[in-house]
Amino acid sequence: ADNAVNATDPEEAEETETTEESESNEETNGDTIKVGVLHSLSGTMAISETSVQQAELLAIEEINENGGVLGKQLEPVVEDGASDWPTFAEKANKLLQQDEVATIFGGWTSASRKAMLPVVEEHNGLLFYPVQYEGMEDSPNIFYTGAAPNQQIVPAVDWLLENRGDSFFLLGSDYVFPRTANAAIRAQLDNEGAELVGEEYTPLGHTDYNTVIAKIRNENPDVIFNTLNGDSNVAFFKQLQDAGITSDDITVLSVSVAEEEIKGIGADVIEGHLTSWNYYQTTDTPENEEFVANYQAKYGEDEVTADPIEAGYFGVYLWAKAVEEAGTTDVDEVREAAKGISFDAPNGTVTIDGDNQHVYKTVRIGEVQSGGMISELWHSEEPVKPDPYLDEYDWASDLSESLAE
Amino acid sequence: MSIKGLEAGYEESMVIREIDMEVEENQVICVMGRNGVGKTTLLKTIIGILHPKEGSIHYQSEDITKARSSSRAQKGMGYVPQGREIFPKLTVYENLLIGLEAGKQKKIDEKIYDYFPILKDFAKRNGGDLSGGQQQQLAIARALVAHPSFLLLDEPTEGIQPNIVQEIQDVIIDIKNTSATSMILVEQNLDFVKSVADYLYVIDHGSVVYKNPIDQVEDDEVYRYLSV
Amino acid sequence: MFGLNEIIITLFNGISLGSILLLIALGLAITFGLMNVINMAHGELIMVGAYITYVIQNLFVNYAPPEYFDLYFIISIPVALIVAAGIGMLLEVSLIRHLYKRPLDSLLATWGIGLILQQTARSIFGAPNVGVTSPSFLTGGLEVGTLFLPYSRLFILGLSIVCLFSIFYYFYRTASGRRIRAVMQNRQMAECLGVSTRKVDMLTFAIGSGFAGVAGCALTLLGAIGPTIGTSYIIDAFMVVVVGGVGALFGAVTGAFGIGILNTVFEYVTNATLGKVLIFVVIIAFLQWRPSGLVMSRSRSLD
Amino acid sequence: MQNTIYQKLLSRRVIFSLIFLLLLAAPLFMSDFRLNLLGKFLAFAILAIGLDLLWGYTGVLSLGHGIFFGIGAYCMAMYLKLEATGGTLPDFMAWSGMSELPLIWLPFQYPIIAILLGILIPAVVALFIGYLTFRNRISGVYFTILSQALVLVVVTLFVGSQNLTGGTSGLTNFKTLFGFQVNSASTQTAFYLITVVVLGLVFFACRKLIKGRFGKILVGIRDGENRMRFLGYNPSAYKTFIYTLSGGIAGLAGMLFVLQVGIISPTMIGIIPSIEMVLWVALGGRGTLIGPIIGAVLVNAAKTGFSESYPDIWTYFLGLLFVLVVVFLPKGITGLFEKWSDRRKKQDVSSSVEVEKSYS
Amino acid sequence: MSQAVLKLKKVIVDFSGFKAINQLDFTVQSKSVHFVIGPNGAGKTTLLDVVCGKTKATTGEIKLQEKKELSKLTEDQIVHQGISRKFQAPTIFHNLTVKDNLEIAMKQKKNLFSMIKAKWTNEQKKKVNDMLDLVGLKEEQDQLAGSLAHGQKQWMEIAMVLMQEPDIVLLDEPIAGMSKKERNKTGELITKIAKDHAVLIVEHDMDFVKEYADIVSVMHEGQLLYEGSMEEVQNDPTVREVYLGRKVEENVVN
Ligand SMILES: Nc1ncnc2c1ncn2[C@@H]1O[C@H](COP(=O)(O)OP(=O)(O)OP(=O)(O)O)[C@@H](O)[C@H]1O
Ligand SMILES: Nc1ncnc2c1ncn2[C@@H]1O[C@H](COP(=O)(O)OP(=O)(O)OP(=O)(O)O)[C@@H](O)[C@H]1O
Ligand SMILES: NC(N)=O
Ligand SMILES: [Mg+2]
Ligand SMILES: [Mg+2]
Repeated sequence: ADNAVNATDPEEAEETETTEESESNEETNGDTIKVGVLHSLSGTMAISETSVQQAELLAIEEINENGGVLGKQLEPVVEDGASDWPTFAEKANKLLQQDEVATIFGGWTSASRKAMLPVVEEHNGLLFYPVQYEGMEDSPNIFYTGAAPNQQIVPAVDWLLENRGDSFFLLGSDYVFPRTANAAIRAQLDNEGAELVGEEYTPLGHTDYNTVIAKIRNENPDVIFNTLNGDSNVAFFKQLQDAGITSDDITVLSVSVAEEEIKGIGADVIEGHLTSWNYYQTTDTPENEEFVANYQAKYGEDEVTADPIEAGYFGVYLWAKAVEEAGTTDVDEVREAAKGISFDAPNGTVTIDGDNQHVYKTVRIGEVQSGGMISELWHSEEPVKPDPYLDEYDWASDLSESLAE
Repeated sequence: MSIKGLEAGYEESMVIREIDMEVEENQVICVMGRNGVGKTTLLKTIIGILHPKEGSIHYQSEDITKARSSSRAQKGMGYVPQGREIFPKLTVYENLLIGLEAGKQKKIDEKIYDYFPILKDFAKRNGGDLSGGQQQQLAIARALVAHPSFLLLDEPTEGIQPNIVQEIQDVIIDIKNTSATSMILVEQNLDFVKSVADYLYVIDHGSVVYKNPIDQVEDDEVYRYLSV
Repeated sequence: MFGLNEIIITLFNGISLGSILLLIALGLAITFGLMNVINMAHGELIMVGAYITYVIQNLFVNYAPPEYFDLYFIISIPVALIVAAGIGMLLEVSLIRHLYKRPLDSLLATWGIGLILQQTARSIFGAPNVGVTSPSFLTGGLEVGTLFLPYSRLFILGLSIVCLFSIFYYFYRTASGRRIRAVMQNRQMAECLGVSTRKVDMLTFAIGSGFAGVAGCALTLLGAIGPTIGTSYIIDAFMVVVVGGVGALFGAVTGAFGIGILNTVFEYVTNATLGKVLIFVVIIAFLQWRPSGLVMSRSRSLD
Repeated sequence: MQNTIYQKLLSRRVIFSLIFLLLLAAPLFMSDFRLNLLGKFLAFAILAIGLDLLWGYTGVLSLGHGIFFGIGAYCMAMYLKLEATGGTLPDFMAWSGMSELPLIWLPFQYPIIAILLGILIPAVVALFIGYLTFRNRISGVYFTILSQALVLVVVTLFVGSQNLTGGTSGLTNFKTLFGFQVNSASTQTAFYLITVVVLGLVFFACRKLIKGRFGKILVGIRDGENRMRFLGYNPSAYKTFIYTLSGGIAGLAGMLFVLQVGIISPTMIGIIPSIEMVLWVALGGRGTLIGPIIGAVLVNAAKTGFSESYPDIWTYFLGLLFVLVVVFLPKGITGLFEKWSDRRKKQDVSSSVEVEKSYS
Repeated sequence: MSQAVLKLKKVIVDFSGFKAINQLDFTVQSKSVHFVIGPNGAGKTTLLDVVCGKTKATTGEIKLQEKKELSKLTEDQIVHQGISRKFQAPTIFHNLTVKDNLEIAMKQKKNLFSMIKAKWTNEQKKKVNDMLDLVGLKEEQDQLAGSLAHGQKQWMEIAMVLMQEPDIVLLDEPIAGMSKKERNKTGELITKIAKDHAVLIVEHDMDFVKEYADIVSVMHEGQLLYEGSMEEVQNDPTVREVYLGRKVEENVVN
């Protein structure tokens, strides 16, 4: 049936760019507004992304229970990105062209975001991307609800320098986020006069860290700044513990390990190590209490919440609020209306920065506890303005100059 | 053993048709026929590699038409295939031990080595490394170790040096004399056949065209069937 | 550049990696090496072993007194063996037996099985990784001078050796093992000699699968336990068998330790990415010299 | 007898032409999105033909065709990327601290060279690997597993050389080709039509190749490589040739893929897609040329269909599909057709001989 | 007899310690039917293997026409030197028709690029047809070779060997499994071939050897035990002891 509808409209792809066309699409959608939910439900990334998808579906459900958006119910269209970036592009295309969704919530890896970017730009769609990332991007069609580097990495390095020592070992998975993040960290350490004793990258999915650990042992750093992603974290922490290195010997600060990952690693293995995020399950706000309760009620008492889960969750609310504000789901109007919109998210108040479509967020550094929860050691005074290009930092000027091109 | 109205073949092509055959205890039946008339196919059907489309096979008054090869072997049937079918990466000794699977005894009868002395010399060598004739000897020995009560031999002298052909002939006669074993023997060599067989069948185009007790067999007649 | 200490620790790490490779490849050496079934679901059978360990751990947490907790791991090994063997047997009966004459097809079908098993794990245990706590007797390590040898690594080394010897003994010193080898070489003839090939096939595949389960159990000590755990190990396992020589158990041993040690050395002097590339170059070079693996089996037949 | 064969041929030709025309006409009745998907499937089909030459006809199973596909795709993508950044350095290079365009990117500024290299480089890589392996008579499962390990290494290398390849993210965000907007509907329709035409050309070229004596030699090599040596052939040369050819075809397919999908990344050239490629061939029916095309289109259509309808459990269906087809349709879908038409014709005994093929 | 076409000098073939061929000197004359007999495991098949390149000699030299050293060549190169081999067990292409089998066996340029362009010539068609007539497989020409009976396969393989128009034909037990009449036909064929070629045959059927042999070599334990005409061979006591046995003895007496 979808085919038939589209067949009558072969130039639809071009026409979606005009506002009138979008509005007429809306009418054909009747009493519901379709929204796309696009995460990896199979393949290696499913370990992380399914929970974010769950949170987004929870938000959609909550919004629907409260009367929906513009008086219409939201109708989630779920697709599987299958941990494969071309598939993300294909499915984003499908959601925008075939289902004509008002927005997409989705993605986890930077690669998946980069795959969807040209698609949402081409069809003037919207994407809410919920994960911390390396920055250096501000597409007008994407809202970034995870942390920009200055909301997670930069303050973490500052904090470590102040509290844990100044010899750093950088360990990351071999892809764009860790590499770019580490380029920034290098510049920052250089600026602070701190020492970089080693930098190692392992392929995604790498499982044997004996050799890396041997290198770490040789260098004996104060801090390991860990940008490993996914399964590798489990292997790394287990083998680090087996090697007799505890958090008392070397502090590991991770930026891609949250409560969910800790469950897979085993709390006793990673206990005492640090993380930097904007949200923890233990974050003390009334909104969070409700969020955790609702999430666990829906998905099980054993489930934990975590930063990307929360970012996926409040992303839906931010969009809904912007739509209400705009009075339409039209992309251009929603984008305009979204500027400066605030929402009391579980992690505190988040505000969309009109300049770059990232959000103001509070930075939090925490320590892993034996139960698998993270207890906050420090948090920023107030939500930090997102700065994806690290414009505010002198030491990053070289970096952002070459990147801004 | 009694075979009635047997029809078998590959896929849709029937190779043997309406074969009837009776084998009594301690009887040696010889099957002759030109190339490709279905002799091997007949033996394969009897041992159970092929399943007949029609007809029945009874062994020791039991219907085994549908039985698996292994259970036929357990019932005492031994098989020496054309092409030897040695286990190439088992040693000669292990090949013989597999031969024991079908029988009750646990040890290899030393008599085998009297029949085929090279098997003792080559006991530790891989079966696949033996020469063609050596493999043939091993194949016969492997069938004999289990003391089968019914033996199927498909051209056992193919590729064997003359004095060993002689020995195989002796072995067959010896088995016939010292045990109650029945045999079906496929052979090309009429002299050989005459020296061991009790009964001769000639097959052509998948059917029996000639059968006679061996003492009534006339060479010329047989040769006529064997030539075109 | 290298102190003695570094050499020894690298060697130990290499041997340790080798023992892991061996453990994951042993089952495959049976199903692939002996039976010629290219079992792409081998990794998922490893996954089964890992999840079994997780389940048994949870049973202990919930139902056993805490002082007995460490026992869960000891119990997990045989249970993983049996459950994985059971699944292997089921696979054999329902699927593999149709494919003995088509080894390359078995690759495709078992790939499908792998997909199904992965999705099943996702449905039962959820997509995120699950956590298994190592038993306390395997945390920490042996300190020899300045060296630190983790118990978990030593345990895996020991386990792989035990598995190796039991497999070797079984296949080369028992009648049942001999039957298996006979069937694998000439199924039809073995049948004609009174060997019940159906039973043997089932048993063999079950054994190979069972050892995958054991490997999965051991891997919980080292890494993530999730639906895709199998995919991270399967290629390595195949490489070990191929380098060793298909059908040669001892080849697998040399293959495993050879790859393990070289990989560690390469990774130490370069990095993980380059190490992987270098090891492959070495393998290609090696196969130039020994095209059918370390342990060549010459056969007289033409093809 | 002679007559019926002729008739069969004739009717086949008619069927092929009909399918071809139908494909050419598809833009008239399909939505842009679906057309784009079909175009992607047809690009896959091109690769599948080459893979089948290698596997179905020559008996060499490669689990590593993703890399040839990938190299072709990257060649095209490199040009598109340079075109999109319009003279400045692509963003990922800047992040990786490069200050000028690396040497190996330079040729890809020119579209024609990029297109040629997109076929040549994969072919040369295949030639090199093929020469090294086949010369030494590394064959059967050894080759298969080796080709799979090769994928692992190439992917690791691509991911690791982020400054050159864009790493895990791959290359995306393209703008123009020969001045046309690559993402516009009309350009995409053109790409689709080009894909159909290329598919047709590859199909007929391969058909010509295997219908003659050459094809019989390939079958000979598949069924008895050593025996062919004693007939005076050097199977290694033939295998290397076919491998190279199928590598080049895969590269061609990769280029068409990138044009239509707009992204290439290591996930598309890895182990999983490489195995899936083999599945297309198996499912369609190896040893026929039409089979791989049917397989590539059907498997991918099924994949898309399943995943759209059941996004969270679709891999069950895909897995089950593979299992069922391999077990119950060993000759794939075309085998089913053949059986069916055979049965209708009830041919004489000669054709009914089932010969066990052993590809290893 | 004319000059030697093939000469082996001090050839040793060693299978991890076991010398299947041990210091063998061996010569084949042109235009002769040369039989090799000897006990099972004497090394006859190995001799053929070494000549056609399937097995590499451990030491020693193998020379064709006094000049060409064969042991350095690959199997296919040896074929182009004019040596063709029929194996003990029929090895043919089951998935090709009888005619196809002959087509690819036929003497022609067999490198990659000639084959891509290859077309039937009238001459080639005739050759294949004649060969099909000769071995009596005319009716089966469009059948898949896999469906032939064992004996027919043997025939077809001989035909494949002859299609290569070799100078030296190596046959390993060509009449195994053939009936009397077919043996005779094979024998005649061999005699015909030997008019222009050398034929080296391994065989156990003494009647057959006796009828068609020009020269008989007896191998034993990897070495040449005796060489001469069949009559001489039969009368040699060692040959009788290790190989022939009493039956042939009787025959000879008769
Ligand atoms: N695997 C097979 N598939 C199809 N047909 C076969 C197969 N094996 C044999 N045949 C056919 O069956 C017929 C009988 O073959 P069989 O091997 O039984 O003959 P045979 O009498 O034993 O001949 P020989 O004396 O040559 O051994 C032959 O015409 C052959 O074409
Ligand atoms: N690859 C191998 N490894 C070990 N031994 C081998 C190998 N090939 C052959 N042999 C041995 O070499 C000897 C000679 O074998 P060959 O096949 O040449 O004998 P043959 O004269 O052809 O015998 P037959 O008449 O039985 O065919 C045999 O004893 C055999 O066991
Ligand atoms: N954006 C990340 N974590 O890839
Ligand atoms: Mg026969
Ligand atoms: Mg021989």
